[in-house]
Amino acid sequence: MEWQFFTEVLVGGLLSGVMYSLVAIGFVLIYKTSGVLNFAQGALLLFAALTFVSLTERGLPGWAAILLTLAAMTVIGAAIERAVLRPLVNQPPITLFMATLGVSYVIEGAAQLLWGTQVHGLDLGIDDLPLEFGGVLVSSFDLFAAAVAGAMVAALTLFFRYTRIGLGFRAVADDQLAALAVGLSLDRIWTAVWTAAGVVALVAGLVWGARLGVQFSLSLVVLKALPVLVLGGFDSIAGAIVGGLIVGAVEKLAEVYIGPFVGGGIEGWIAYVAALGFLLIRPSGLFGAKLVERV
Amino acid sequence: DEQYFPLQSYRVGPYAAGGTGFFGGFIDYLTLVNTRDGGVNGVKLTWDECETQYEVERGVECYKRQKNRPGVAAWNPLSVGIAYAMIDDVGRDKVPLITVNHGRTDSTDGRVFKYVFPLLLNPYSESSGIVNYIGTREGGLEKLKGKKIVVLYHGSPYGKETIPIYQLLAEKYGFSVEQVEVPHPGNEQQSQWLSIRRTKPDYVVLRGWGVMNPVALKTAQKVGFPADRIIGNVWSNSEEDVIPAGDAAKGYTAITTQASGADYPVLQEIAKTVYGAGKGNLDDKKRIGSVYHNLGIVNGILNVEAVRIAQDKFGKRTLTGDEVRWGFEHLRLDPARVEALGAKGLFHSINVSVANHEGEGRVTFQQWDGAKWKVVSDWIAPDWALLRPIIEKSSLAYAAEHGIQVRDPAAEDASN
Amino acid sequence: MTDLALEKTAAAAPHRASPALLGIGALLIVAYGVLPLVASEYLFDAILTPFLALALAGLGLNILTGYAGQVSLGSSAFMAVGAYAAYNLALRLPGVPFLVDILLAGLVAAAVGLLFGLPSLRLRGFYLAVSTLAAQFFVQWVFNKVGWFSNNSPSGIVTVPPLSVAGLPLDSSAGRYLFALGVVTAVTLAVWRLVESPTGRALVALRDHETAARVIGIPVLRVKLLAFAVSSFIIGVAGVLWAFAYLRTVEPAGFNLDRSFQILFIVIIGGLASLRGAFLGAALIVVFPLLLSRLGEALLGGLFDSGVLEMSQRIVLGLLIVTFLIAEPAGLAALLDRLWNRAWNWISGRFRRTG
Amino acid sequence: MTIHEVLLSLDGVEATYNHAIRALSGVSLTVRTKEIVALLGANGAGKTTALKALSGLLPAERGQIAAGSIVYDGEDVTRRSPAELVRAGLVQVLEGRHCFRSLTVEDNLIVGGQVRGLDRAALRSELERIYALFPRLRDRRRIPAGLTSGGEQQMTAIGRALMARPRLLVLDEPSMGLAPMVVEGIFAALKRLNREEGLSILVAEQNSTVALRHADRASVLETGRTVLDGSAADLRDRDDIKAFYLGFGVGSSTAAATTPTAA
Amino acid sequence: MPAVLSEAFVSPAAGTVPSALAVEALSLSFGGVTALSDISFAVAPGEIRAVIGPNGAGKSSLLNVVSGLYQPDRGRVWLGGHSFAAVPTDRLAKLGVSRTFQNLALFKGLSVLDNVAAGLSHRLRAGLFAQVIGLPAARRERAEGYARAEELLAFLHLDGVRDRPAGTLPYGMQKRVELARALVARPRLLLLDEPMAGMTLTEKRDLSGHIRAARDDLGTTIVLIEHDVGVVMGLSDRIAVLDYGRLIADGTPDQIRNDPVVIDAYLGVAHDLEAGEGI
Ligand SMILES: Nc1ncnc2c1ncn2[C@@H]1O[C@H](COP(=O)(O)OP(=O)(O)OP(=O)(O)O)[C@@H](O)[C@H]1O
Ligand SMILES: Nc1ncnc2c1ncn2[C@@H]1O[C@H](COP(=O)(O)OP(=O)(O)OP(=O)(O)O)[C@@H](O)[C@H]1O
Ligand SMILES: [Mg+2]
Ligand SMILES: [Mg+2]
Repeated sequence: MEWQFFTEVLVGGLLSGVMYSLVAIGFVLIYKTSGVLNFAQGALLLFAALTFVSLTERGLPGWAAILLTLAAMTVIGAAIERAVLRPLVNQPPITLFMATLGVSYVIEGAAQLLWGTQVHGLDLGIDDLPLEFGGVLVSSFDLFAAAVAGAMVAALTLFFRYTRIGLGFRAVADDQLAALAVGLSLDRIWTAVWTAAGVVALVAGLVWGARLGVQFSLSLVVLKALPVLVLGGFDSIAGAIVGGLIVGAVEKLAEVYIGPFVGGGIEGWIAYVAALGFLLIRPSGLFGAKLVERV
Repeated sequence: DEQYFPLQSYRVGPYAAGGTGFFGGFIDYLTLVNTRDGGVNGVKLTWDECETQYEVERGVECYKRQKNRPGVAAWNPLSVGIAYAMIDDVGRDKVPLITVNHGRTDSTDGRVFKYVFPLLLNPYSESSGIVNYIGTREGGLEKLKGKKIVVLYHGSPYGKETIPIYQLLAEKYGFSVEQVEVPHPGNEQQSQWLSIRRTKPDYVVLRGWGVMNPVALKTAQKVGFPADRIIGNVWSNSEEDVIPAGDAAKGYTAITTQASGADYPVLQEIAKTVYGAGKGNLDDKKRIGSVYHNLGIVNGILNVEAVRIAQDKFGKRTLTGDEVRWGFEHLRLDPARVEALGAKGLFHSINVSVANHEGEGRVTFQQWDGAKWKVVSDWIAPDWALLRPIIEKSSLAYAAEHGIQVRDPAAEDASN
Repeated sequence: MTDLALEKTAAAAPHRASPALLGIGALLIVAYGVLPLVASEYLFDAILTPFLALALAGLGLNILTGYAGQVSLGSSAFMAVGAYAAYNLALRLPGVPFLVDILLAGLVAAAVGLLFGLPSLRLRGFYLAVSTLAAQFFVQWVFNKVGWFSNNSPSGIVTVPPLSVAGLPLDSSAGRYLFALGVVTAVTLAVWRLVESPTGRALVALRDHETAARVIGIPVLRVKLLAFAVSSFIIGVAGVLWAFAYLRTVEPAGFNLDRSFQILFIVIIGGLASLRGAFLGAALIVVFPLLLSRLGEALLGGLFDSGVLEMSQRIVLGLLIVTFLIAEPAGLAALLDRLWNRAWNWISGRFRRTG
Repeated sequence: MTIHEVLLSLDGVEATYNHAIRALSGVSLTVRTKEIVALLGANGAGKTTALKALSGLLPAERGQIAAGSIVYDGEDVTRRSPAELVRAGLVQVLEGRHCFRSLTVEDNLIVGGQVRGLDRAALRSELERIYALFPRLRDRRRIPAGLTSGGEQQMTAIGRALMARPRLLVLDEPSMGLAPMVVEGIFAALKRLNREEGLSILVAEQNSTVALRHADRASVLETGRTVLDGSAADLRDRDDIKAFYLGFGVGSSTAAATTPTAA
Repeated sequence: MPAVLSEAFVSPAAGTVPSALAVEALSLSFGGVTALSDISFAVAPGEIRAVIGPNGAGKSSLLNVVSGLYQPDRGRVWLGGHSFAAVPTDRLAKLGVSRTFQNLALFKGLSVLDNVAAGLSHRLRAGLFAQVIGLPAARRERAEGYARAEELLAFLHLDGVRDRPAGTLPYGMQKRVELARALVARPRLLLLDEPMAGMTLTEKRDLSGHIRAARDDLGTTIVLIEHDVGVVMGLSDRIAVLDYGRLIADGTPDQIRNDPVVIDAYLGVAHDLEAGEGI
């Protein structure tokens, strides 16, 4: 019985972890091309989900709503490139980080101004009924989310593996001035990547929105993604998945088996502490690029 | 003459849904009184809003700004944190501070907290009301013996506040209680619910906040825990808490001090007079009669009636805050008066006194049927005999710590 | 050799020192002499006191992030530590003078900061930044969880005792402002001495080139930890001001991630590695939203409800952050310097022509 | 594409950093097709700033062109992005190497060729061309560029620029940190490209001996101003000019500087 | 002081005086790349020793080993009478060793004066408290540090830019600031990695003078990596030549100039003081 429960917690944890990965991937995309932690990812997520839901609530069919939302994410991506990234090219990461914070205010404000502050339900038509495998309960919705995440990672990995664009991305993240000097079109790369991050945000926003309801708190799921990022490495898509699995499992197991001894509620920080402990052994995460420095 | 209600509202941020509903209802009622009656005995009601985003510092800033306008009747922040930060100031400025359905439990003892009013319900009587309701469902309080109840609470001071009282109630009625924390904001509850599934409790009491509620309901469904055995507390009882959970919320039951629905005469009037004239405060008319909106309306009734009662004593003019405080301390609305106000069934009655700033409010329970809330219980009273001593112990300790002279209710009533 | 050109720019520098001193003097006179007499309660409680507390927190974080180059996203945790430590010291050691409490509270915060600074010995950049969130969430959790810290108050929110120093009650708005001002002046002076000292130089050296710093004999590990400790000390003291001089209540939720970002924001918008920057940034962060909301209300209040106004303000604030960063990534301090230089050149140009 | 005889011309260019620090106050120079021009000047004379200005990189350093015009291939460069300029054949080797540190040496070169969208085979042969020029790089091609030696990084940076097959190659102190034989090799190779493929070259150099030996013409900057513009042969041969502008030979400022050679 | 020094570590120029720096059988490789292979040589006190060699020969790696930034796979380093398998970088300055870097390693945000004064960091005695309060000892220490730094600025003609942030100086000047930072501590051993890269002839000439003066006035031993053969020949007492991590020659400038192996590997044919002809 006990092992069954353990398995259940473990599986539940792994599957929640995949949900974190969904969010983390958006961060990875941006980090890979600008070396910056994009704090607006949460706001993008909120904006995407809110736009989609509000459009469907106004009677649009699902596919049209998706298309319109995608268009909106493209516009946002292009706008961010033009108004924020281009003028701040070659600035230190901390400045860009702060700028993304500013961007997140704008997007959050715009989302709520546009669509209001109501809480919306979102039904993707996927039942969340428990499936039982040998006495272990597994949520069908979580399996669906895992499949979505898997598909997304596969697509992105293939993209990076089989196009030379990936190399350009890394070059941009490494040294923006040199990237300009060799003729990489930072504007195009950034627009593309931010749009892609917007698409990832839409997917993550829909999956999370189906679970939390579409509301302001949606933007807080990024806090779950950050330990995943440091654990997997900021610039690794595979890291986002593996990191998510580890974080999810650690978090749930700790809450269930350690929580009761310290009063519970440790999920909020245990992932960070675990990630920290891990970083002390590998300072750039599981799959993150190592810092290259010599004198 | 004007009577001014400063509103430290929040329409942005994580708790915007509650804020728009509550302050919308409050404003709608004030508007109704102004348009229908020309104010309270000719004294016009005014208000303005100051956005706090539910943040304490912003609430403080609003307080300092808004208090300078003359004719302040009462403060209604709808935020524990802001209320705490104002307690000193309202005492000095002598204006009542209304914390309907929430706030500092021991401020129920008006002998110590002269200007603070946790009207309708404080966290302790809420907990007691929930246990009493479970008792009635089981067929009597004595049937609680041997039952197992899990309290799933939000990882914040608000969530933790009732831990001791549930412990006490468990001892008294012989059920076992396990209290499980969900870390803020509560968007992940897998482990908590798996533990609950293992514990196999008879009931889960949901003491949630914001996004934690729909997630709890969804996760419960995921682990196969039936929704009708989950009992929500007063901040887990709104449409916003259940709609995002979809079908998972069907059958979920929650406490309330005021029924939802728009069938009550006062709401009909608001819909007609206020919204009909395009002066309604809610953007979305569908939300008329929702839980937060109705709470705002009830809060409006209580404020207005307190002013009215005070006017009876002090004259039909702009009152000082202290005079309004007197009105609140004599706020007695029996069911007949409630009916006269067009709110029969919307809330039960209230009976505030110097010693009791809560007002013995009764609660009822409503169940979500997938589209709306349906009342499923009578009006239930909390266990005052159990609670009052604990409250007094705490308030007297506060008085000692802050050098406050405890008032003597008998003497006060005699002097008035 | 272009030394000639260089000398010209260098020569302009000494002129600027005296106006700066004059400016500081004038500010101090206004802060100590004029404001207490003329300011309203609103000005004290809603603007000046929170400004002072946040500026101090910014100053503290600036040592760590601006000078030593270690980004921290968990600074409000140390504010919380300072606030709760001072509360408990005042509660449990009633005989100890409050000024000593503050000092001790700062030291407690420094100790906690030191602990959470240990990872910095190995981590860099955003890896370190995200790791500091561990402090943020852990500390908040502890204060939530352990009732002892809030004297077992059922709601977890505590109300601090009235402020008095050396028997002198400072419980009025002006009194609390003056108290905060005194603390901030003293700490700022000390910080100024610190950053001008060889140790301050070592902090910057560490930030700019760790290897070179090690080679020239700067004890890198010690200096890094020192930065964490000093920074946490100051942020802890800021937390004491926040709790005792400003809000007068303490709850863990008041020291959340948003507050940490707010402080970081102060430092970056104000100007990294600049003392003035912390004050300018805090002024912007405290005053600007108020200004915006008052303005919005006055202009558009009749047309829109407060929610719409608030969201528009959020957008404006976001745009402003970005605009400032673009105009001058080095912050308001540098921006002002530049404007001042331009004005100075213009004035001196005028003067020379006419004189 | 029309062939302009004057490939690049700067006219009275003034530039500032951060709207405050004036770095250039009147730089004029021209590069004609198939010409090698040397840009000379002391430390801080403004060579780097001028080169960044003409390849559109100044904004990225928070610099501004305050006055004057820069025309490349008949078009104003300020109206084109650096990427467009690279595609139009103007490629710069930055001062201080600026390799992509975490990319391997070979990836650095590949990124350099990316603007041309080469297929696999063409890419290979281009790489071979670079490796032939810098055999050292072939050994190091799998090492992150950031870990290679200073000279290897400099070779990587130059190789990366050559991968783009520029029409006008702009070099900022290419000889820095390179062994003398390598410097000779590079200049010989550049000269060959210049002769055989008509590559135009603008090179800023401290090592004026080498630069003057290979250049057709030279411009000398002093405190952000062009003070001399003439044929390299003149500069090479006329000792008075050399002494005055470039500090050759007699009349040095410090006594200690008259170090006797050990020979 | 080590009791016995093998013959190889005794500078031939100075008879039997113990060496200021000696390396013994150093080997270092990175993955497949051999950066140093079995290198041994010694530098006599007061000597100016150049290290030359093709790009990637291992010159910088050698200095990095001597300053403890790299750990050799095998071999030892003798510094000021102590022998180390791995030189402790933290104690380097106290051992009287300072260095400059091939790629600039200035503190960009600090003023030129502070950069130079930072070179004295290892000497500081006063604690944080003393510095903040301004106790007399701390004040004296600080003033002395700045006085010394100012001297050096004057010496290297940097006084015109003393208050500028070092990061905004042109390249060549930054190199000079770095030299000043290394010199300010009056090191017993000074390691210079291409100090003259990116300088004009005049500047190189000046700098050569300064380096020589440092040796003459302070008796500093200097190890110098430089690609400008003219400068190297003119300045150094002895020259070590590395190629592919091996020491292929070690001798006086004349010996090196005519060594066919060196000509082959590094100098090129008939190389005749090409770059530094003015010196
Ligand atoms: N990023 C910058 N910010 C401010 N000033 C700068 C910046 N870069 C260069 N300068 C200034 O511009 C002037 C010209 O510098 P530049 O680098 O163009 O000279 P240079 O001729 O290339 O010198 P070097 O030969 O040393 O490389 C110098 O006074 C320098 O201090
Ligand atoms: N940290 C490292 N990781 C990997 N390889 C390295 C590292 N450091 C040096 N190397 C390799 O070791 C070899 C020697 O490098 P080193 O920097 O010592 O050369 P150098 O003689 O200084 O050359 P240059 O004159 O070009 O500066 C080079 O091939 C370099 O790629
Ligand atoms: Mg230059
Ligand atoms: Mg080297």
